[in-house]
Amino acid sequence: MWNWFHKLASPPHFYRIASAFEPWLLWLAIACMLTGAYGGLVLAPADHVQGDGFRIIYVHVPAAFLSMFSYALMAVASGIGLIWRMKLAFSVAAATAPVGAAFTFLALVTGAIWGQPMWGSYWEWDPRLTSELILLFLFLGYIFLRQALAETRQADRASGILALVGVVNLPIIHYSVEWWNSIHQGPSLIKLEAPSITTDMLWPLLAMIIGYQLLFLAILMTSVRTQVLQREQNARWITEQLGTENIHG
Amino acid sequence: MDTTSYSLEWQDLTLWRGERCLQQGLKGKLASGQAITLKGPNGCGKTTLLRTLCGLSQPETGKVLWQGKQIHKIRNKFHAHLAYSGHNNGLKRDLSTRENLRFAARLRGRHTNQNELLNGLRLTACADLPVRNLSAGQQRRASLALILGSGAEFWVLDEPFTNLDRSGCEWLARRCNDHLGMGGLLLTAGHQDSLLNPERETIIELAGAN
Amino acid sequence: MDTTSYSLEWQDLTLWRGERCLQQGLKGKLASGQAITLKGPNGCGKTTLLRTLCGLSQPETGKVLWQGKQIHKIRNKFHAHLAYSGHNNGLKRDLSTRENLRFAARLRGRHTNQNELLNGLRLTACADLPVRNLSAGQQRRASLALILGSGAEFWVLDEPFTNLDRSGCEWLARRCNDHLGMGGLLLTAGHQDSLLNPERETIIELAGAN
Amino acid sequence: MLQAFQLVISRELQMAFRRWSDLALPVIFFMIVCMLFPLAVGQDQAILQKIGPGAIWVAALLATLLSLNTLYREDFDDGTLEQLALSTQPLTILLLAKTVAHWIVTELPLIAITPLLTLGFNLPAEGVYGLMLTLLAGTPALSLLGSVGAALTAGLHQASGLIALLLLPLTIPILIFGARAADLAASGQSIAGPLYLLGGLSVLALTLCPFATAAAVRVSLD
Amino acid sequence: MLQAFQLVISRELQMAFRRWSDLALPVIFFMIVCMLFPLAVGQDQAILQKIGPGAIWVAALLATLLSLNTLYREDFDDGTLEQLALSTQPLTILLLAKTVAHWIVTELPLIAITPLLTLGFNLPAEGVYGLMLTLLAGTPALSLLGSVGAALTAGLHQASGLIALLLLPLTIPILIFGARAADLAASGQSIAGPLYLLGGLSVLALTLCPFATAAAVRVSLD
Ligand code: HEM
Ligand SMILES: Nc1ncnc2c1ncn2[C@@H]1O[C@H](COP(=O)(O)OP(=O)(O)OP(=O)(O)O)[C@@H](O)[C@H]1O
Ligand SMILES: Nc1ncnc2c1ncn2[C@@H]1O[C@H](COP(=O)(O)OP(=O)(O)OP(=O)(O)O)[C@@H](O)[C@H]1O
Ligand SMILES: [Mg+2]
Ligand SMILES: [Mg+2]
Repeated sequence: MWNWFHKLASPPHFYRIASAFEPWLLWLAIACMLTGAYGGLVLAPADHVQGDGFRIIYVHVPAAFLSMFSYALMAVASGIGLIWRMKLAFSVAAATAPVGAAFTFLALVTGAIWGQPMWGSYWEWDPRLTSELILLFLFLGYIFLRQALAETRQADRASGILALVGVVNLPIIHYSVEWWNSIHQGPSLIKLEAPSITTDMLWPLLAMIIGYQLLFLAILMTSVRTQVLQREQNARWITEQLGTENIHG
Repeated sequence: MDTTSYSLEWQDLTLWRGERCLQQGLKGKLASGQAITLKGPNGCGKTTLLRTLCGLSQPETGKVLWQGKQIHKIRNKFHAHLAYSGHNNGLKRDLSTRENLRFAARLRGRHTNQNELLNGLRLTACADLPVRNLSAGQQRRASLALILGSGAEFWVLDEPFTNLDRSGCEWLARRCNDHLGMGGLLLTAGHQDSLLNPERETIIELAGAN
Repeated sequence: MDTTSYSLEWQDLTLWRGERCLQQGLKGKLASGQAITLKGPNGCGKTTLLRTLCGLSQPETGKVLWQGKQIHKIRNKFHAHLAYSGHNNGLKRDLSTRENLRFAARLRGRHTNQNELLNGLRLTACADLPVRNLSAGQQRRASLALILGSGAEFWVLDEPFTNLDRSGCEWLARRCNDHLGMGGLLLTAGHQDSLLNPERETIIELAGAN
Repeated sequence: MLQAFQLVISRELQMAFRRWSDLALPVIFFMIVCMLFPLAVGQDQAILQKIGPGAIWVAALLATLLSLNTLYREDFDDGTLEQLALSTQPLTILLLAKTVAHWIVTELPLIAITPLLTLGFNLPAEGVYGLMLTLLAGTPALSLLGSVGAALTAGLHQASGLIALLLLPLTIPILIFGARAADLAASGQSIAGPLYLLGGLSVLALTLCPFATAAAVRVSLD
Repeated sequence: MLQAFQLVISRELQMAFRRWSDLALPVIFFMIVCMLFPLAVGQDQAILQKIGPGAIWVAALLATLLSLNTLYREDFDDGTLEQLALSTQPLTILLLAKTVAHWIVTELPLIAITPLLTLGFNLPAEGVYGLMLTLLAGTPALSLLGSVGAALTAGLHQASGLIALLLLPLTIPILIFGARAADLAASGQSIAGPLYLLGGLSVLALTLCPFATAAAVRVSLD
């Protein structure tokens, strides 16, 4: 197990695996998202309260879910990097941040657009909305700190510490709806009992979530590979790797 | 100072800054009573090496051993024997020299005779001015006072003769030689001709990158 | 550089810092093709005198004349001929050496050949790094580049040889001698043995206060 | 002289774009401060709407203040302020250029982002427009006054508080007029009067402050 | 170890009293910011009373933030941070001492002056007492979190905005709880619950933040 872990964590090995998996991930993601979109936009019945407006759920919920997932991933990767001094983990963390920020932004925008018909205003200072906004600022703080510290080694460790400190925010976002009486939707999927929406609406949503997740992984692979290339630009395996790629392509 | 003998050893050090490899495969050893002086063109990595040997920077590869143990594993023990003076002087600009010295001594749990030190460094007249008002050379002297009063065995001095006047340089060299004579270790970087005892000093020339 | 001859004269200068009188009744004169080097123990007032002669500090009494006129009355004209490098390097830490040089040159309305200068100072390899990443000696070189590229006739350099390596010192001395040969004026402070042309150099020893 | 002015501006802009964080950070700070009010005050829509323009003006003032801290401090520490003071060009012009660059880099983005922030206070659309106009007319005076304060405290290391103390009393009139006008705009009334006044203050600041700044810099260097 | 702790605290206090402006300035900043609200928002008593506790909490947060800028910056520039990192004493303890000193020098005077400021918002007397309690319970967490942010940005010169960006998201929960509790107090309700929560957050910060700070300082020095 450890052996396997270390092998995966070696940049050349990871680079090769990532290059192989990436196209598959991307196609699968597109397939899932197309299915989900068809199911959600065409097959699913209109909601009896919200009409067709509810269909934005198929963008909003996966994006919101991924925003939190990517922060968690970033923090875990930073932790691994700090404890075991593993450069690849730092690359993963660094690559996650912009993607996570983008999903957070998407969740905020779609939420706000949805809020206008639902609550009559784009924005309310509701705990969940607020904490999602805070999440965006956490991502931004991470990104800005990295860019301010020009030296990669320093940036890795400093931003890693920041990511770990910020992890406290995650449970607050997820449980805010239950802790405070919020106007935002309570959990309907991610809870222990049976989901509380109809299957017609549910399966496209699940497909969308999986599709987003795969898309996220595909983007992550690309940007981790870029990171690895940047960091190891002087290493020998890079020239060899790129050399062979040139021969094949 | 006790009479135990100490040693610092470094192996296979590779020093990087940003995307540039400054030095590769450095190794060396310093023992009680010896001095090493780093020389080399500007930007060859002297400061970086000194900071790495103190444990302030982490080397990309290689290790630094104090008494045979890696320094980041015995940090507090190592620091008890170490006194470092870098390009920045390590003094609070708003406190006077005396106050700075008193704080440093008490942090080490020592009681130094300040007056003798300040006299030797010719700082008595301005010892109660805030450091920000001192001249460049006086600031350097005050930061040397921190080292000389520390009681540490291992002195690491980055270009200690900068800004000092003639008599200041000679005084410092005398103090360094005494320190070596009492079994201290000394690691410096500099461009001047050495004033240290040639029997005890080893000069390491670092090659410039470009 | 034009071939007019220039002169700086100072009379009866009294320099105070806080409650202390550093120097009294200083006078002197510097004309085209000459160099004056200030020497003296740390804290005797060399830096203060240089800053006063540039017009950065006001003397307590006495006056400083450029071409026979008081400098604060003809400030812009005087500054057109002046280049000053102090203990701080005068470079923006976040810009590269090249960008710093370009800005300085354009502020003077000049067009300097940077590459030659950077080559001479051995900065070519790190000319695009932000100044904050340069080593102490490289920063000093970059700040000297500002002076050497300024085209000014009157150079005021406070301890210019600090942090420079051997070859850097020699290169700088050569450039200074060339400058004097072309009718420039040079005012420096320092502790090292002088490398300047002894025929053109006058050494002023300032007495220490304590 | 005009050339020197442009030169300094372009260098400052270059540095700001180099460290694009410099561009973004005052804006982000501004956004965060605006966000703090609703969080601290609670979600009562009527109250939020009422305090909106004032809160946004306060946040703009604070963001300006924060960015002023470093306007001359860094130049002082690295010796470039000395170099400017020894330059052939009039110091007044050079420092004015720095101030103008500061306004472009700090205040303009801040004004541009205002519409987004008004969402959080539920301000009506015509209010947003008026608010932006008052900011546009008033912030130049903030920057110019701020530059005097920054010059006075250039050599002091613990200056952030001091600058605030020096500036806030001076900037209070601007704040009051600005917030009032924005309030008027939000309730649909004409804001021409206060707007002219703000503009007048800015012009006044433009004619006086640069000289004070230059004098203050020379004192800091002595 | 305890001795080193005391030593650092006493040096910091000594420096603060030497430059007494350090002591006074955050307080003055705090006062001025509190004053800005009534000026910007207008004099409607009911509204002022409603926003009072929140506004005071926001001002406290901003004053803390401002003073954090220089917490480690100066030590970094003059090399004393290196000396602390090379000291025989655990860095965690030394930095914790600095943080505690920062709290004493910045937050305590700020809390002490609060009653005066509540006058401007017409807060009832019991509200004042509650407000002070919430500040007392919550500000240690602010200082401790702030110290992490300051350590992360110690080597950066243009950090004021960055520190704000790093810290504000982390400190918002404290602000929310603090302001809510102060609000409850002003309306005469019991604040034991939120008070315990704030205290709990402070204790949590006390156990975790010093380690993060020490790690961050070592990274900054590398
Ligand atoms: C700007 C406004 C909004 C933001 C920032 C936002 C944020 C979020 C977040 C962070 C989640 C994920 C929670 C979790 O996984 O624990 C979420 C889920 C969800 N949101 Fe929103 N939201 C917004 C507006 C809306 C609106 C207007 C609606 C519809 C009335 C809505 C409906 C939902 C639903 C149904 C879920 C899934 C809940 C679950 O299954 O856990 N959101 N939102
Ligand atoms: N981010 C970076 N990218 C590339 N090179 C860098 C970076 N940061 C620092 N350097 C280089 O690393 C070197 C640091 O050298 P160091 O300060 O150790 O030199 P030094 O031998 O002490 O020189 P000096 O005699 O001038 O003090 C410099 O050559 C500098 O240009
Ligand atoms: N406020 C003050 N009160 C008393 N003395 C002061 C004050 N400020 C500065 N001084 C003294 O003024 C002198 C300034 O000297 P200056 O910097 O000109 O010396 P220098 O000749 O350049 O020395 P160095 O060779 O060290 O650079 C110092 O001796 C300093 O102690
Ligand atoms: Mg060096
Ligand atoms: Mg000097």
